[in-house]
Amino acid sequence: MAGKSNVKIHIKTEWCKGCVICVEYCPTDVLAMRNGKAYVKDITKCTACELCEIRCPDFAITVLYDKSEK
Amino acid sequence: MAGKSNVKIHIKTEWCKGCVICVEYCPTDVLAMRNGKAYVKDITKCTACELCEIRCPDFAITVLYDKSEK
Amino acid sequence: MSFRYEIRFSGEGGQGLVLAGKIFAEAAAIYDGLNATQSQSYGPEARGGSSRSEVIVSDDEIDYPKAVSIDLLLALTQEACDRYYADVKEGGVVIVDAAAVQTIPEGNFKIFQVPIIELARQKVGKPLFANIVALGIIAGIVDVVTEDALKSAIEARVPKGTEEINLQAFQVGLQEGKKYLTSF
Amino acid sequence: MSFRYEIRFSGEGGQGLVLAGKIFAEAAAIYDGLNATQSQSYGPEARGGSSRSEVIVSDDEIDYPKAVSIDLLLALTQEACDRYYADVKEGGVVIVDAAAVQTIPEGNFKIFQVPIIELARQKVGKPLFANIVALGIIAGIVDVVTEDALKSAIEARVPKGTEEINLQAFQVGLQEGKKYLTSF
Amino acid sequence: MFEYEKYIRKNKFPLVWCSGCGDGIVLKALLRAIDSIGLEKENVCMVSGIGCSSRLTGYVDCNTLHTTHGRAITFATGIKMAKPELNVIVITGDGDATAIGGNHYIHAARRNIDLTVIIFNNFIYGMTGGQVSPTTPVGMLASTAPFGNMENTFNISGLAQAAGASFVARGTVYHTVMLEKLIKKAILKNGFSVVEVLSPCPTAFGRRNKSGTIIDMMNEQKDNCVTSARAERMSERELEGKTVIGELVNIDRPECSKQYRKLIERCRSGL
Amino acid sequence: MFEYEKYIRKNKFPLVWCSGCGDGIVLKALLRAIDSIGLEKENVCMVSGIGCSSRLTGYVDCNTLHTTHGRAITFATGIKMAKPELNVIVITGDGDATAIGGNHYIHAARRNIDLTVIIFNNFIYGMTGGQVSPTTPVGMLASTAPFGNMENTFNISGLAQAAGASFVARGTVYHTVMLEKLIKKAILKNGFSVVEVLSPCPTAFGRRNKSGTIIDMMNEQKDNCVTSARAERMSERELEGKTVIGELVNIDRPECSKQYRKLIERCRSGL
Amino acid sequence: MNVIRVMTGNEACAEGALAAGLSFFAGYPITPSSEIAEELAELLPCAEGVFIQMEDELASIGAVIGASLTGAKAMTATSGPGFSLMQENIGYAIMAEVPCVIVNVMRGGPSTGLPTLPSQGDVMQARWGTHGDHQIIALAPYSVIEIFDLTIRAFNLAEKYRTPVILLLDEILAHVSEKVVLSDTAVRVIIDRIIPQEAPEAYLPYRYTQNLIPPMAPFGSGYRYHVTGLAHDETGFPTNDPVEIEKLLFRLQDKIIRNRDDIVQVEEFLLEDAEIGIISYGSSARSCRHAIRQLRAQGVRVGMLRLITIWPFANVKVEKWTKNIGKWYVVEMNMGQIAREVEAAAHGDATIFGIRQINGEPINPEFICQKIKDGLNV
Amino acid sequence: MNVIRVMTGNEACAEGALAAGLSFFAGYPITPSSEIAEELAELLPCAEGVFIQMEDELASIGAVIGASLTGAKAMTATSGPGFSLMQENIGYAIMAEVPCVIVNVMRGGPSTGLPTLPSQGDVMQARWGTHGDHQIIALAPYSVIEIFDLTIRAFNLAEKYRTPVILLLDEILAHVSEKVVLSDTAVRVIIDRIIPQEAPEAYLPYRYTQNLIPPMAPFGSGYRYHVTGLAHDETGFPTNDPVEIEKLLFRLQDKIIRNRDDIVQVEEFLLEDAEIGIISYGSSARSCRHAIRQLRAQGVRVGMLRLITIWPFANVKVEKWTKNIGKWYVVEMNMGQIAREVEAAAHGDATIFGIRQINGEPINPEFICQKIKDGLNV
Ligand SMILES: Cc1ncc(C[n+]2csc(CCOP(=O)(O)OP(=O)(O)O)c2C)c(N)n1
Ligand SMILES: Cc1ncc(C[n+]2csc(CCOP(=O)(O)OP(=O)(O)O)c2C)c(N)n1
Ligand code: SF4
Ligand code: SF4
Ligand code: SF4
Ligand code: SF4
Ligand code: SF4
Ligand code: SF4
Ligand SMILES: [Mg+2]
Ligand SMILES: [Mg+2]
Repeated sequence: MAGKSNVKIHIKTEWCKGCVICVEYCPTDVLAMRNGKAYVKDITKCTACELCEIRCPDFAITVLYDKSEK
Repeated sequence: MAGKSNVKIHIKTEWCKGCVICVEYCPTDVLAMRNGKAYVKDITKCTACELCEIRCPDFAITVLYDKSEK
Repeated sequence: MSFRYEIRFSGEGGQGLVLAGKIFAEAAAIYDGLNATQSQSYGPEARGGSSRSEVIVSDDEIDYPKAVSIDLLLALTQEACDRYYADVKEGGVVIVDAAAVQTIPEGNFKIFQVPIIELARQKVGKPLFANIVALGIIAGIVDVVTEDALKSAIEARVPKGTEEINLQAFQVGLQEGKKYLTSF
Repeated sequence: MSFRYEIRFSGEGGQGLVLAGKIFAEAAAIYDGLNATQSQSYGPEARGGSSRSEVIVSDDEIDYPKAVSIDLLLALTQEACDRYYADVKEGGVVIVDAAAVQTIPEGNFKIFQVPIIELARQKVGKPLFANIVALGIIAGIVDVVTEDALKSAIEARVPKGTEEINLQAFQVGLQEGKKYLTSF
Repeated sequence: MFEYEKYIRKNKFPLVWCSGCGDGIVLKALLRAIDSIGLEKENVCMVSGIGCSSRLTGYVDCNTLHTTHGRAITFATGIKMAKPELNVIVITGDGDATAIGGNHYIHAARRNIDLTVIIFNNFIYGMTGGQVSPTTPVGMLASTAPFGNMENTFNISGLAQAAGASFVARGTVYHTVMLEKLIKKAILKNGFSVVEVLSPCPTAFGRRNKSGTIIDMMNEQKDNCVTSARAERMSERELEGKTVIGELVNIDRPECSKQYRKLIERCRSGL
Repeated sequence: MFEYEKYIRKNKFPLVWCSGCGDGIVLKALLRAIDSIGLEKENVCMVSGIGCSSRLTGYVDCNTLHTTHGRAITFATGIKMAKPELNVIVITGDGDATAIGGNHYIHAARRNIDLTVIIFNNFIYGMTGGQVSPTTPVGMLASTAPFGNMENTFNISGLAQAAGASFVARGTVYHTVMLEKLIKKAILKNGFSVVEVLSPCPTAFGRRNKSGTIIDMMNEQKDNCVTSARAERMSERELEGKTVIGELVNIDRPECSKQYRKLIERCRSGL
Repeated sequence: MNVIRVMTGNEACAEGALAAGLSFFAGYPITPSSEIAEELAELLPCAEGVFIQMEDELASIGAVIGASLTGAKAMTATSGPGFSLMQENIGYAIMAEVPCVIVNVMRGGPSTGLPTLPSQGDVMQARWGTHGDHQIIALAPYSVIEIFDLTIRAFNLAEKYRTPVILLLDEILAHVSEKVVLSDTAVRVIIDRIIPQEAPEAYLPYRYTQNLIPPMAPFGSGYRYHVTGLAHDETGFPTNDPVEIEKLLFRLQDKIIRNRDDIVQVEEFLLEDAEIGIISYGSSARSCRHAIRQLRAQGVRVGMLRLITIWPFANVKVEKWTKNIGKWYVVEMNMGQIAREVEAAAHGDATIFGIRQINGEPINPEFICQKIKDGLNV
Repeated sequence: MNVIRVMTGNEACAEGALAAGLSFFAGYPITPSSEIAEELAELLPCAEGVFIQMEDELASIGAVIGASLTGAKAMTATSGPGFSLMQENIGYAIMAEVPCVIVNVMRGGPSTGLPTLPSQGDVMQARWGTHGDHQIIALAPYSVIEIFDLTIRAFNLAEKYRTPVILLLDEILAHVSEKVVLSDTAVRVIIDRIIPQEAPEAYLPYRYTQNLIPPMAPFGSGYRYHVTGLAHDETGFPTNDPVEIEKLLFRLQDKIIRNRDDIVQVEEFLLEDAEIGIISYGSSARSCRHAIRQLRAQGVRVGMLRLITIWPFANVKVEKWTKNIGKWYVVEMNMGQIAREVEAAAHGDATIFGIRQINGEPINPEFICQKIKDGLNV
């Protein structure tokens, strides 16, 4: 599945507790872990589905994109 | 209905509080009230059904009879 | 010195003795401009059993609101009479129901045997009014609170619609009481 | 006079510092015949956050069981180091994880930068064993409790089946520590 | 004639309750049930809270415990767990069991501990003079509901069932013989058992609500109750306004004190 | 992207909860639900008890009240009765709501007072380090159930229903979108509403019970839950071992605070 | 205009509360306090206030605190067993500084004790019943009219000092009917809580103001803040910082202690020329007045320091008077709870005797006279 | 044989209870007491005893009293908030004379306060927390081994005097690990309750025996009797007779007070030659010992009267020592709860200073030294 253009994922590492939930439930394998924190491995695959944002317990992920494009 | 012979009704007036339950629920009108206490008006009608005894809240009525006769 | 008059209404639960006490206290306090307290005691068991209600009337502040030496005892049952007569002070007044109290206590007090309950039944219609009849009797016998004050207090306290019959009960008592008139 | 030696193990929740403290205390108390107390402090928030565990060893009764002037501080995180180094007494010992603690505190104490977590990872297999490695390092550097006592305490305390690997971790630390050998 | 004297503390009589109070009728049914099972008085322990109904324990010649308001079930739980061989019967009122004691009630049901709880439901706080209770029907008067109760009520039996009770039944003082049988079944049941008894309070409830005499109140029970057996064959509409009496729940689940004995066994045998 | 920042107290972050604790996911669903209704923060009052989950109130920028263990519903009742125009949301744990707070839970349901109670059910006492709770499944380990829990458990939702709640639902942190919708419905419902959220505790429950990571625990939710809609079409046997999620009860009954306002009206107009 | 009425203490308490502005009552019935609830069940809805009977006392005090946080003047009433159950949340109200009034109509204890009989056995419990260090205000009226007045005062103090205030009645006062003269025109002092003047953004709910009492914003008035029973800083959020903890706990103490002069009231009854002093309170003080009049008629110069405020204790007055008069009797319906306090405050300056009665009977004035006369001969 | 172990105070409490014969524990978790329950959850079933976690603290103390009535030695453990909730039924246990042990591991209060931090703020609550006049026994150990010993003693006193006994620990003692030497062979005194010797028909459950403590028959042992929290006579049935009430309440008081000598324990630490005295207890006393050693090393002659029994208060000892030494410091982690008692007991014979700390930190010995040294210069 091709990702959306214009998507940005912002990860607030100070708040991330490394639970891996976002990584696990991202349908397109965009995210990964490094030093106990989540990071964006490959933004191009991101569909802006927001599943990572919605399930991150620590308010550490924000999915930013231009809604008009959706 | 004819009563049983050999029936005795004992009313402990010190315990009777005059609630009238026994009088009301005696099927054969054996009991009545006098000076706020129950008394045996007509023992001959008594069938020894024990309904008065079983419902007297104050343990004031005892129905005595020879069971062998029943 | 100021006066302090102590009345104990006694009998059994359901005879309206607390109400009688309250009416007496209100008569004194509201309509006669005196001070008054009324209190009752609860038996060990909340339900039924003997009941007592005390009124203290005074023209001064009433500190201790319980009876210390009783001026007037009303007893509507034998049990109440037996239990309380000893607290009546010398020269006090004891009013008993003539039918209910058969054993008359002995002591240094005036005793009045009045068929209170019977009067209520016969002349007012229901033994239930014995408490108001008793108020009348007391008003007739002793002069602590005015008749008018008692009437006003009765009118104000009894359930709406029953004022007439209660006032009648009071009158019945009053007339009976006056027969035994004494002075305060 | 009697001696009193105070050690504070510090780092973050999950690094097993309370266990390390308990093992140290048991080594001293049960196997070396000394007195020892161990205590820990809970952060404002129960979950995560910094963690500290204190051991006091003495040949006399230990009255006050909390550190008053620390002889040895172990710090496995920068935060813990920053927070606690000031409590170390003059001439005391500070052992920090070489990787985690980048900003080295200054003060009148001996400081040892040891790659504790790295040693645990590389030579024992898991960073989890850093606490036991640290016990070895301490045993190597200071002479408060005997090696044998620590080994016995480790054997008795760690989960069944993990005795071997824990003792190995201790040895790894011990050897490293001895490089820095000092005298007590 | 039943020999009540065998089970009562005669010197404490006459009973403290008002004339016509239903509680004495329940007491008698309870004694007959105990007798019919053949329980030894030594092995019966009755635990009550505070309230008119809770004064019952003073009259029964067994191990009796009059506790604090709402807590009878907690004391009973301690007794049963510590000495499971005792038959523990809890005597409680609607307020005692379901207002202040509601939590213990549902937790004992959840644990399914082998207690028999007899709730004297008079729809009011009798002892304290007629305040509203969680079972006072909507619209009825109480000293603290002078404009009529406007709070919804508990279904005492339904609550026990939802919480996990093994046996639940409802009886009335009119249906005295049935009551005895329900209590008997409840005592015999291995698990948490409840018998809710509708026991009229002519004084604190009846007088204020113009329910008439105790006879009127008992007649109302006669006219208004249907047995659970019959209720099953009735439609929702037919059941409206009716009170279902009889056995309501009877299921088997692991019992708490026995489960614990098993654990002790397990520990003892080192498993 | 949802603007959580509008509703949170950012300077209190990061959250106190453990890595992977489900509670943060519930918090987010709750904020979205509030936003979607369009509630003003001034008019929202969140009341919690004591427990990990109850720390939630500290993070939400509205009127927040962190009370005592088990009593949140009582404080909330006072708030709602005194100021019915506030939207009162209770945040509570399985222990807080159903162990120590069980009585208030059933009474608020009985009164049908318009509170929204969100129960964070992690099947354990998280805050105090993993003691057994009334919802800990039989056989599971807890620090005070070292041989496995042997007490029967509460059905939190069933209890609310039996006590008289208007709206009852169950959600999980895995089913995040559904959770938001259930919370929204609960808030909008005029009456006592409960949302039981299965919110895994990887620390105090998971570790001891070898439940794996939070991912394993959430996957278990994914695999094991069926919606109430689907459950209706399933047999008892098919449902065994499954957890039903979604809306469970939705009925209309008189609401307590509004009934009281009516009484005030009645008194005012002298009727 | 004056209205003359005969009313009971419990009625006076209910009416006093309404006069003070009560708009929320939550309670659970218990003898001998139930009539307060019963009165208010009838009167509150007509005054647009809320009456609710809760499932127990734990819930009652919880609801009262919740209601108070919305700005309502809130009260509950109970007796010993219920008062014990309220202790945890009384501590919460102290810690979170939520004004409310708790009436405890004392009956005989311990435990279920003597439900229908009077006592003054909960005086020390009122001071120390909840866990942790704290201060409390407790008042003890001695007549029906004083119940009316002190109920108003209890609300005033609660609102002024942001704290729960305990009103200690006893069974005698609760149930005695007495003449009261209520004036319509007399200006009654009614104190309301201070609400914040600053903008919501600037509001610190537990600010260290000069007078130690932070203004309190009602929930729902636009000030969004956090309230907790945990130790907290000025913002209201939890803290474990020793400095903040100490600041908080000292402020909670000092806001009461530094205002002792405002809070503590006593009545000095015929003390000026007295050679023997009595300390008493509540209905026992009535027995004492009766006894004092009698003793004075017999030439014994007795006077009384009557405690109107029980807590904080009237140390200053007691110290002063025990320096002046060497012999004191502390008269109370308990085993000497206030006598202990007097002992401590007297620092050995006077001899203190207790006249105690715990048998469920009111203290007979004669008994007091006798004790004091017996003491004259020694 | 001696067994040397390192254990925490909470562990020592659990093991001490088992050594005393504990066979029933009911509790509800709360920091910092939970480990007592956790230990016993594991150990009790193996000792054929019962552990049950109840739904709350009200239920816990209820179950404990119920179990004790069957003859079990029963205990519960809690901390401040839970202790507040138990107050009603503690009064019941006092009134009905049911032996049991209640452990309160003190943490910072009031209210939820400081759940993980130590304090000694519940000392007065232990004395006065429940309604009505009563006496209580409370013990305060200061080391892990003393926790073990005093837990046994708490059971012994409870059983001997048919009364609840409160064991006051604090967060420091609960969680500190310390070396303890347990002797297998040393004879431990274990006291069991006296059971009736007479036939069931002759049994009076509340008989006025010479020693004031009626023998107690376990439920189910053939003695059928009635237990109530109402005032009762010797038969155990309720009474409103003033004479009987007074007899009962005085017996309940006297059985404790007349046995003060048996119950009250203190440790006199370096007092003989002291010029300055310290009074302290629990973990604060450890800070004091540390400080005393330090001060003595500097030539300051300080000693300590350590309270082991907190209630009944060690009046006699305090009176004696405050006559001998003129300057006293009362050191405690609260706002001076025991200092007040010392003040009252000293009758002005000595000057009493409080050294108090309420910020959640243990009292640093250095702080004590400083305060005392500061005092030397004035
Ligand atoms: C803690 C506590 N709160 C309140 C009371 C007062 N009280 C005694 S009995 C009772 C209610 C009794 O009602 P219920 O349980 O229905 O019993 P009933 O008298 O109707 O049989 C109350 C509120 C008390 N004794 N203890
Ligand atoms: C009266 C009282 N008893 C006990 C406690 C200790 N305590 C705090 S939170 C808690 C249980 C929390 O469990 P739960 O409600 O399920 O919340 P969770 O932490 O799991 O979210 C307990 C027992 C307390 N604070 N107050
Ligand atoms: S928005 Fe969806 S696709 Fe993109 S990173 Fe998040 S979960 Fe993956
Ligand atoms: S879900 Fe959130 S907290 Fe967890 S790893 Fe991803 S960003 Fe970090
Ligand atoms: S036994 Fe039956 S018939 Fe005889 S008096 Fe009693 S009720 Fe009537
Ligand atoms: S039922 Fe019993 S108490 Fe009632 S009138 Fe008959 S005998 Fe008397
Ligand atoms: S008040 Fe009601 S419940 Fe109580 S004894 Fe009287 S009739 Fe029975
Ligand atoms: S202990 Fe459990 S419930 Fe508490 S924060 Fe951690 S994961 Fe969440
Ligand atoms: Mg009832
Ligand atoms: Mg939980």
